[in-house]
Amino acid sequence: MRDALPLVRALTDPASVDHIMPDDWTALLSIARAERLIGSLAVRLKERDLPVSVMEALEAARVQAAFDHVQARWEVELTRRLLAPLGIRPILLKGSAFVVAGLAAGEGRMVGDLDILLPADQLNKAEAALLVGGYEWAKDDPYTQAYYRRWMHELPPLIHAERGTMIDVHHTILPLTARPTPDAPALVADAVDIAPGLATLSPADMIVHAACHLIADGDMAGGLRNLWDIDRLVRDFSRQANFWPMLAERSGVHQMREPVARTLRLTHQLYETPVDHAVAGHTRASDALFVRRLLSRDGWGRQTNRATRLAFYIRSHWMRMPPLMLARHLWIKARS
Amino acid sequence: MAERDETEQTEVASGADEAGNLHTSRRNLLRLTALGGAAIATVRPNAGLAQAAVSALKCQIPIPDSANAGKWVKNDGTLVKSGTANSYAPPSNPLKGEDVKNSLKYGTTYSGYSSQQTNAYNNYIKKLTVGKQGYTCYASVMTPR
Amino acid sequence: MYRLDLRVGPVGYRVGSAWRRPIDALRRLYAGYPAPDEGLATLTARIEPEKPWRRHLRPQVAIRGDFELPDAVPMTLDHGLLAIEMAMNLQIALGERRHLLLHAGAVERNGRVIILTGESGSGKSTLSALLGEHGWRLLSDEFVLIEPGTGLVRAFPRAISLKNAAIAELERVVADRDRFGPLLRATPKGDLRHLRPAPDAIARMDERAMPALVLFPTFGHASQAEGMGQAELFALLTQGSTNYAALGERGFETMARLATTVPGVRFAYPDSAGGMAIVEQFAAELGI
Amino acid sequence: MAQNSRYHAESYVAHPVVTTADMRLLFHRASGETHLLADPLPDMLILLGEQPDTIQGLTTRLCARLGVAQDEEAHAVVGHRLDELEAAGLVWRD
Repeated sequence: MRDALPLVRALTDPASVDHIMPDDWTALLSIARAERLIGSLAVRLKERDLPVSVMEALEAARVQAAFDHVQARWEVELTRRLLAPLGIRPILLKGSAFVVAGLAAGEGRMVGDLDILLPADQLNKAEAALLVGGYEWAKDDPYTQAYYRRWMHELPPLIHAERGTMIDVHHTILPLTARPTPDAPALVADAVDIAPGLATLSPADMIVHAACHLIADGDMAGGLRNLWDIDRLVRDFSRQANFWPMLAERSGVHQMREPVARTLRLTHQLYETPVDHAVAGHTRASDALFVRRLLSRDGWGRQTNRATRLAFYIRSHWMRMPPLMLARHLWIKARS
Repeated sequence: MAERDETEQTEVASGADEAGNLHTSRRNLLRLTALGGAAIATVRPNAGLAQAAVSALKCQIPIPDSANAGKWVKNDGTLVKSGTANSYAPPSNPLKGEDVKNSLKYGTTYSGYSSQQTNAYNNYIKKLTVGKQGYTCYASVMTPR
Repeated sequence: MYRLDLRVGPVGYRVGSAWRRPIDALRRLYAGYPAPDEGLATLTARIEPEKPWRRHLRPQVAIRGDFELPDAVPMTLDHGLLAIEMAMNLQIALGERRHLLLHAGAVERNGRVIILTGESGSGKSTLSALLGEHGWRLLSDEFVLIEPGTGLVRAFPRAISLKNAAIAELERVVADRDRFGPLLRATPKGDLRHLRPAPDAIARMDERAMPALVLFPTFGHASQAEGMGQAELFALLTQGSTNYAALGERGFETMARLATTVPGVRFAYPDSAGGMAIVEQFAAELGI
Repeated sequence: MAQNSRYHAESYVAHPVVTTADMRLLFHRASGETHLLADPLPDMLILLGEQPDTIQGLTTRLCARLGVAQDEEAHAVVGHRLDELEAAGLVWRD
């Protein structure tokens, strides 16, 4: 197995696994685990007739996903209990949002840390409540604290002393140093209530954020999982009236037109997601580089294409901060 | 599963005297003295256990090695007969690899020991060579990752 | 990559190594073990150079696989067999979700199981290994698997890792020299030698059995054995499990059933012979 | 432990519970955590599960249920035990 394409095929078209050789199953399971998509694969293959040992491996993934979801919901509930008395309504982001809102993108998905978005003027109140509520700074050295508060789109990460769980409190969805500047007040204004004291971004903003997280804010590590989120979200939301015009408009409002277009082309190419080509735009030569980066996994579950990955790593830093600051940041990190 | 009646209630006594001391035991539940012990314990996932299953990942360095058990450590790390002037008794348990790395890198002292003892122990560790007990742990925690 | 597929209890492994020697040593150590069912391994353990240039230049062996620990300490190539074995342990310690997993040893006789729990270093592995050479079938020296639906114990007869003094003890009682792996000196765990479980333990690895007793052995002068309450046994067993919480309600039901139907007993033992004698005493009382 | 705020708890039968000689083993589905409860905590959870209450109200109902006289000491103990239940996530205040 040369790359992660068989995993993409199995997710997109479950019937494609019906005549897989035993050895390819072993590789497929390793790749799915490495890409943190084993839970989603277990959901997609639930009805297929599979070898017993594969069924058992996927059942184990379902047990893990169920546990992850209980943890995610409980973290959200405990955060709600801390912030609700202050009149703060956290807007859930990424995995926690998909799970608590019951979206297809949440099914079988592993959920890591809790990410929430708050209006900028509520940040200090929330920070105080979290610190009183048993959270501590993951890194409390002066450089990190000052760096996050000055340049980043979120508070420094907080870890609960007893539970060991982490929460990231965002006030916008891209570092302040990045060139595009998403409209944070618009994100908050359009947020949708999903339960008393809890909200998520609007459907269009959710996709803009997912595209932003995948293309504009990282080195594409875990990209196949983020792209799968987008496939599930687009298939869910595109059934709503005027979804595509709304997505086009919000991409403009948040200066995210290009990343959203790129993401739609990639998910269409890999997961065959039905997309509006006016919004997705024409295929670019550079799309193939993104696809190569996304599929950089061999049959042993190891990362491959070192040069491509290095290029995306440098690109991710360069996007987040201007070159001079990048040099200073790397110099300080190297010495600490 | 052990039987479980629907609405559990602290058992109601049947016999007379039994009712007597059961009443006092229930009375005690609401005495301030009862607050000496917590009435709830929560099972926390034992994160460290996966580590213990492959405990070598958290290695440790015995000082001195078992062949020199009982010997004390001088400032420069050499081993001497126990009780020798200006030498120190060895640590009671092996030092954890992580603690050694922090002490050598950031100069932290080993908890429960003075900075002179810490210095003597570190000089002993730096003299370890391949094949000596603790060398592999020392080498692995010091290799930059 | 050099490769070996094999099955240990319910786990079908694919084991990979960037170097030939460790895989050859593993093949010798696990001689006689079955291949994964239907030739289909579902769990991958592997060892690789920490950095590409560290393959031949003072090789640093990294412990990798489907499940990994971020700060795993790299090892030297002469400890390659230990590194591979630890990579295999890590996959079940971090990945097992079908069975409730206890970090404990277990032996079986007449269809009934005695579980020996305790922190590493409490002698549970050595005691389990010795019992496995004295009339008991060794189920595992390190990982006890409990089936949620039935409460039965499944065997995971991995190669036993004997440390320091335990090496000589087992060398005295095990006649078949082929069952021993190479002596590995000055590993992070001290001197270490692997021992393949007895042929009977491998042949009957799929035979499940009912738990009858949970023992908490510790080194020390032989004192009066001490029973424990069900709640305390439950709490100690959850602390001794790597996946109790992850199994959710099924984990709770399985553990509560074990803790309320099987007695738990603490006892101290001065030496292996003393330890085995005490276990035989308990077995006699339970009619095993 | 605010005197006038009302404490809430899920209905007690919603939790799988196993009774042992000395404690009750309670699996809390919402958190996935397992708690070992000594008396009178199960009784307090049963009462709050039936109806949310203040510390004062709960103390009155608990003393009646246990058949013991209500006094200031009982009130203080109930308040303290509620703190323990709240820290464990089994009760919360509105």
